[in-house]
Amino acid sequence: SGEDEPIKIGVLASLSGALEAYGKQTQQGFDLGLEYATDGTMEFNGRKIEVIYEDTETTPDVARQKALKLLDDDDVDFIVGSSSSGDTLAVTGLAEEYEKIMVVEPAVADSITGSEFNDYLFRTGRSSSQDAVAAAAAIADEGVKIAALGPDYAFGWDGVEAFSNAAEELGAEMVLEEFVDPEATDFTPNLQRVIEHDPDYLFVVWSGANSPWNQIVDMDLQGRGIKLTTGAPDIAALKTMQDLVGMEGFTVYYHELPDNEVNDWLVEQMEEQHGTVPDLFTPGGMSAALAIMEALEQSEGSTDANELIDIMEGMSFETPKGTMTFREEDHQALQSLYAITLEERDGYDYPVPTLIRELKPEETAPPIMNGEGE
Amino acid sequence: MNSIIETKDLTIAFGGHVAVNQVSVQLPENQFTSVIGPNGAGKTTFFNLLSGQLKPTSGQVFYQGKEITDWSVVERTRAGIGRSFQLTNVFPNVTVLENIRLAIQSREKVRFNLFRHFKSYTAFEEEAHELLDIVLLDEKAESLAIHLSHGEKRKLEIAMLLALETKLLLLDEPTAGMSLEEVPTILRVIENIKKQEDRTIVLIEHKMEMVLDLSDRMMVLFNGELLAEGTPEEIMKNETVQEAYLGGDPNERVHT
Amino acid sequence: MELIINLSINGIATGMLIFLIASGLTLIFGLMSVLNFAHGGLFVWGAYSGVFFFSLTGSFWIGILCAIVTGLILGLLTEVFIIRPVYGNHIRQILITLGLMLVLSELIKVVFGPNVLPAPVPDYLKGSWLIGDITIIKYRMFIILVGALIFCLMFFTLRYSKIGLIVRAGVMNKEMVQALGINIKKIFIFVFMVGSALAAFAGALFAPSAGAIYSELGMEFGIYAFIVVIIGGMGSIPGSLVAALLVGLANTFTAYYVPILSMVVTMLLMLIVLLFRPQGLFNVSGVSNK
Amino acid sequence: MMLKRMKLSTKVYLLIGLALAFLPFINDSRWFMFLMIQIFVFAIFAMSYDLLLGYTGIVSFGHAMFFGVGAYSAAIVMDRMEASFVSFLLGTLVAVLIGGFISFLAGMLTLKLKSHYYAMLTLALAGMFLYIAERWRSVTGGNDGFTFRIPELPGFLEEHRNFVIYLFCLLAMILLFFGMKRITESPLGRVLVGIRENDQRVESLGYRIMPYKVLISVISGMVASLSGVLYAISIRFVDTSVFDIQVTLDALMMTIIGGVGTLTGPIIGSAIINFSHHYLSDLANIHWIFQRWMILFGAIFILAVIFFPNGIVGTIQNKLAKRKTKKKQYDTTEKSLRKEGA
Amino acid sequence: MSESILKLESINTYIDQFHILQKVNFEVKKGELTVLLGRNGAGKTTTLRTIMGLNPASAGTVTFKGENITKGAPYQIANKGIGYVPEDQGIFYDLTVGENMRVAMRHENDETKERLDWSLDLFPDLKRFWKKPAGQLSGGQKQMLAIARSFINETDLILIDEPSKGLAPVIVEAVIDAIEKIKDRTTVVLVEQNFSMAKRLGEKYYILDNGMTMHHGNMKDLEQNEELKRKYLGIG
Ligand SMILES: Nc1ncnc2c1ncn2[C@@H]1O[C@H](COP(=O)(O)OP(=O)(O)OP(=O)(O)O)[C@@H](O)[C@H]1O
Ligand SMILES: Nc1ncnc2c1ncn2[C@@H]1O[C@H](COP(=O)(O)OP(=O)(O)OP(=O)(O)O)[C@@H](O)[C@H]1O
Ligand SMILES: [Mg+2]
Ligand SMILES: [Mg+2]
Repeated sequence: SGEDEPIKIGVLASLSGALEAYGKQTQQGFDLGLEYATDGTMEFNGRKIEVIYEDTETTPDVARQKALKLLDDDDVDFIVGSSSSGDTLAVTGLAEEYEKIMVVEPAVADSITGSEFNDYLFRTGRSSSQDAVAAAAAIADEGVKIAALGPDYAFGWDGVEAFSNAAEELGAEMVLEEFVDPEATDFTPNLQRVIEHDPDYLFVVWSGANSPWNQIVDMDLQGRGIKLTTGAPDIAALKTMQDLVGMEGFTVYYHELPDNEVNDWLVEQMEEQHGTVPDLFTPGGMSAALAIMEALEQSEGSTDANELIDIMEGMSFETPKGTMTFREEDHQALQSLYAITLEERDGYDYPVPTLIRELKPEETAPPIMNGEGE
Repeated sequence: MNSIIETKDLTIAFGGHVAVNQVSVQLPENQFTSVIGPNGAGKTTFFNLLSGQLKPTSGQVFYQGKEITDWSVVERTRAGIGRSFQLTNVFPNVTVLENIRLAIQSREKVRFNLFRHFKSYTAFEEEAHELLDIVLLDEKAESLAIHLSHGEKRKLEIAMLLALETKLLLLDEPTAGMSLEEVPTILRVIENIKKQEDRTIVLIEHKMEMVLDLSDRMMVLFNGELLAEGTPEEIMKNETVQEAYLGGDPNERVHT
Repeated sequence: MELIINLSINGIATGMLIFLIASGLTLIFGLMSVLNFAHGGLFVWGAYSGVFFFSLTGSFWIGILCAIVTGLILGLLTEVFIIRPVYGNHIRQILITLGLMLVLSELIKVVFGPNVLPAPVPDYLKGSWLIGDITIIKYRMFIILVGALIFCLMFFTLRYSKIGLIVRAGVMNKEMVQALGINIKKIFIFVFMVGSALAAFAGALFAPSAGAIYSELGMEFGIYAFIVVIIGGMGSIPGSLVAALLVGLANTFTAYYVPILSMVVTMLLMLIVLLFRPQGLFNVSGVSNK
Repeated sequence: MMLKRMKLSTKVYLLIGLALAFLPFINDSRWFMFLMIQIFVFAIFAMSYDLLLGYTGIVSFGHAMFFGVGAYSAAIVMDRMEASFVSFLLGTLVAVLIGGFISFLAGMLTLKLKSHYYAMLTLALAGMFLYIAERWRSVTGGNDGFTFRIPELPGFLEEHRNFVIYLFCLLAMILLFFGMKRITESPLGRVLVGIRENDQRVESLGYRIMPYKVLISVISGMVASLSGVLYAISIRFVDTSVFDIQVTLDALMMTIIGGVGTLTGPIIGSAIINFSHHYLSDLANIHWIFQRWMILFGAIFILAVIFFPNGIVGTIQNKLAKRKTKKKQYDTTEKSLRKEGA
Repeated sequence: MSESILKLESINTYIDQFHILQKVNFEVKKGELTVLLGRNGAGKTTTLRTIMGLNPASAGTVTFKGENITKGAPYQIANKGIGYVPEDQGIFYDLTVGENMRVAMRHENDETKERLDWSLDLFPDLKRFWKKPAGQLSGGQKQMLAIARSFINETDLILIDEPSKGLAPVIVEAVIDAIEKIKDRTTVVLVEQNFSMAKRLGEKYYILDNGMTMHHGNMKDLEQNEELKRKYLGIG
């Protein structure tokens, strides 16, 4: 594209429906990311940067339709998205077809950088197995007995499997892998089984609104000497974990945890512009924007995908979560995650994730699953 | 004389209530038989057993010498047993014409044909109009059946039965609710069928004059049992029948 | 043994929750024969207003009361503006109530925001009793009690008053009921409001037991409620109770013993019941015998 | 006279079809074509649903199972085989056969039941399929789904492949429309209407009910599964959402909005729902209220039922019919008055 | 001359777009049994339904006991003291016979009980099948139920659409007796095709044709008038 034509970026996110909250976080983060990178000018070397948001409604066919609109009609140079793995997978093929870079954020399915991988995909979001590796790193140790609980579908299976592998590598013993109907209202029978296996830790992979926390407390797992661990979710969901104070686990992001300039700026701007703090997926949105801007910087404004691929493979860039690096083999951004404990704090209506230690990018690097590594 | 339909110890019980009890009759071919009896005597139920709507608790039904006890409604209809219903039972949201056409189509065995337009069977349509003419309903041919008045629905009911051209016609109170003016027409229709070869009619009716006028034979059901059977004369002489069914002083009786 | 008791208590509690949701639908779908797909929407509204007023006033009971009032108001509006034009026409009912369902669950987000909302248990119902190896969660016992109470109330009202009869008669032949001097419109409004209030009430009770609520809850539970009403036998209160308990227990026990089936057990149960007893477990005319 | 009118309507349909074929020359953006393709695909699906709902009176909550089976069968076959024309044909064939087979089994199992019960049973069956698709990951890719390639087209066609797919779906819709129209207007279709109106009466006219119901649900299942194939091809990705109850509900809504028991209804319904879906959600940038476009979407349903009680096509048809009978009624009153006067 | 209890003045009724009743005039005097006659589709049933408010008139007035009830809702009209037996019997199929009766009862007191006992004596079959779902009754028994149900409340006027339809002669006799008995207490309007029954019970007649009132007068006169009978009733 020409010298003074705008650079166009299309962002796909769930702006309505069940994942609306996540989609909006991505959106705010992305806007702020551009603002940060351009010092508020929203221009790159004098070229305007234009962002077009499209709502996927968390439905694959809508996602694809919107992606087509972005790629074909709006002729975007980059595409970013999306809030659910299904939506993302319905679109990844188009990135290849149109030869445009797609920055995947925050969909977690391993297959995006695994079996369904193509060269045009770069993921700034963390993958399921990164989560799992982080979770294992947070608690697993020689001789520790662990039970895992997850929802009974791909997300849960992958998460638990990756976790088990990582934990066992660290010398822990997996005593039970328990899967629950994701729409169940009653988790007690599953918890009953957990109790019977008498582990030291119960690792929970969960996502979605109806959660098992209440019943874990009701069944008095702590009292029976079973410690709970999980990934801390967004703030809205943290509010439902009131009773889990003291729990150890990990998180992808909580605004107090990272210690770097970008994050400070983000927290400040969120407060100023939106009157809140950044949430779970806000930094992800920002990271996606920063990755794109960094790539443009290095390509000197060229949006040619093949050129960009060469640049982005192995590219490091600063984000609110510190430095991220796109791994060459599968384009997964290696990034920090955080081992935390939930603490009660005055003035907060949710348990606050407090840093135990930062899990460094190398530590949480997931296995390469697209066959490139062999 | 051959019997077209025959029952042996035909019985049906609903819970504890025996609605038809050990009825054994032979209905002769090409004759007009009427079934009378008080309300709840089991007449309609008896029809339901003959036409297959109900399966007997015990006993058998024979049609032209063959046992058909286990046959379904469809099989019996196809074999030539047709009936009309006491409570009007038509296809409400299609036109009157279509109601009849559907019956003709079944008779002509055009059932599973997928590839022709139904309107290409013009003969069916013509015949349907003729039948409607016979029962004085042709001007309503294009109305939806649900828009008919009660008496008009009764006529449609009869026309549908006629369209099937079955050997055996079971008529359940065909003229109930039909206007005085039109009863004679319907009677004429019935009489016409009666005259045709190869048609056997069984009629349930409470209008005694009509019954006496038309019937070759009569059977009387009472409390589910066969109380009497014979020619109209014989039946009218039967004291029990007089008392149980007709009631009161015969001179003061309501006639139609 | 302890295990069985544990599982049974939890199964019954789950069943009772489902019964509470289904009880409103038993009136609206079972008796009034309205295919109300927005039932789950009323349930969610009950849950949200219960939680909202609980946190506003600090009283769980005021929360419940407000949920019931919400249910009554929404029920009234729904009956008058949405359901009245479509009585007796199931197909149109499906479309219009699905439309309403969209509106209701989306409005939740407008009013309460798109995030999940934490729903606390009141302090005095928090925690559990431990008797040997048996864990009895207090809130679940509470739900069982409330469920039993609602069941008795509904069962005896329908048994000894004429209202159940009139509603069923009204569904079969609305004109005739009116010609008998009964203002069936008023009665339908009333029953519909009660049914909606029950749904909202169930929502308010459900929220604390789940710990968190979100606007999409409705569809899921709406379908549960339909399943229960159908396998219980349309319009039968004891049927709904038995079916709900069956669903609850089946879920709990399969989740423990055959976890692989736990996602489909409700559907399987419905499949089996309907294949062997197409009219549902209970006969409808059992509701009101006098 | 009847025949002439028939021909006229056929002509009109064909003309509209032809116009649609030229639409991409006016608006050639791909997302628009994709939107149109979705309309065609769901129109086919909704028509197959209407065959059950409108013409036979069967309410199914599990129609998504055929759609999903079609999408998965085609996707799996094409994914496993070399992307060639043969694999495409084979995929379609397999999809339709499996769809037909499953609807045959499901029909035999469930069609004896009455309305609500049948609806719930089909819901349960569709739930089973969703479950299997989620579980059987080695084949279906589970919840995340998988992408696949479709065969390249020969020669210059490859450059216009989206246009070709567009035409293909349009053609499929037109052919299936006429095919199903013929079915509903055949003698068999009349029997179906009889079954819908009064099934027990149909038996005493000598029609067996079950074979008709099973046959029509097999046809409907096959068509639905074909629409699933087209869906999979159009998005080149398949995941478990194809078995979602929402898919069935979409078909139901399209059918009702357009008009139950009219095959044009589902097509119009599909167009309306897809368009309003698209444009309403697109308006989000204009005013905050459109962020909550689902409220408007729901309101459309409510208003549609109140103002178009029989669906759009149904209401129009009624209006036309009314005008005709009114005239007739007037004639007869005139006549009788004159008779009276004489 | 006794006072008029019900009066229809140039009533026009539409069902959907169909103009069914065209300027129907109809008057019932208190205590006089009036019979509505006419061929199928003449509009007899529609007339009764218009009175009940089930097919409200679009023009004209219906006056009952001096009160304009044209626009009343059916239940209001019923509560003013009109009983109705529809031609399709209007019974509630899934309810038992007893429940059918109970739904109809306006009050559940001794007086109602008396009336109930009286109707059950009239139709012993109903007593026998008290707990049976009404849908399982025979055709005639359903008719009995419909008639009995209309007797259960205190009414000033009862509209009966073809009471004799489907009833055995002996029951027809009983119904005639019953109507004769209640005639003293309430006014009855009959639609009847059974002319001998109409003749025996009726004092006044109205003949409808094509949605219009053709003739009316004393039943006695109609019996003499062979021409009328032939023209509209097909008898004579
Ligand atoms: N499906 C059924 N279930 C239970 N009882 C039934 C059923 N069908 C009929 N009966 C009973 O069987 C008896 C006979 O009924 P049926 O309809 O045969 O009488 P009928 O002779 O036709 O009377 P009518 O002249 O009044 O029509 C009645 O007492 C009726 O209640
Ligand atoms: N729902 C309806 N929609 C349209 N037309 C109707 C409807 N109901 C009745 N009609 C028509 O109105 C006219 C009068 O009907 P009505 O039922 O009043 O006749 P009736 O005198 O009671 O006849 P019958 O002796 O057959 O019962 C008939 O021509 C009928 O076709
Ligand atoms: Mg009978
Ligand atoms: Mg009438």
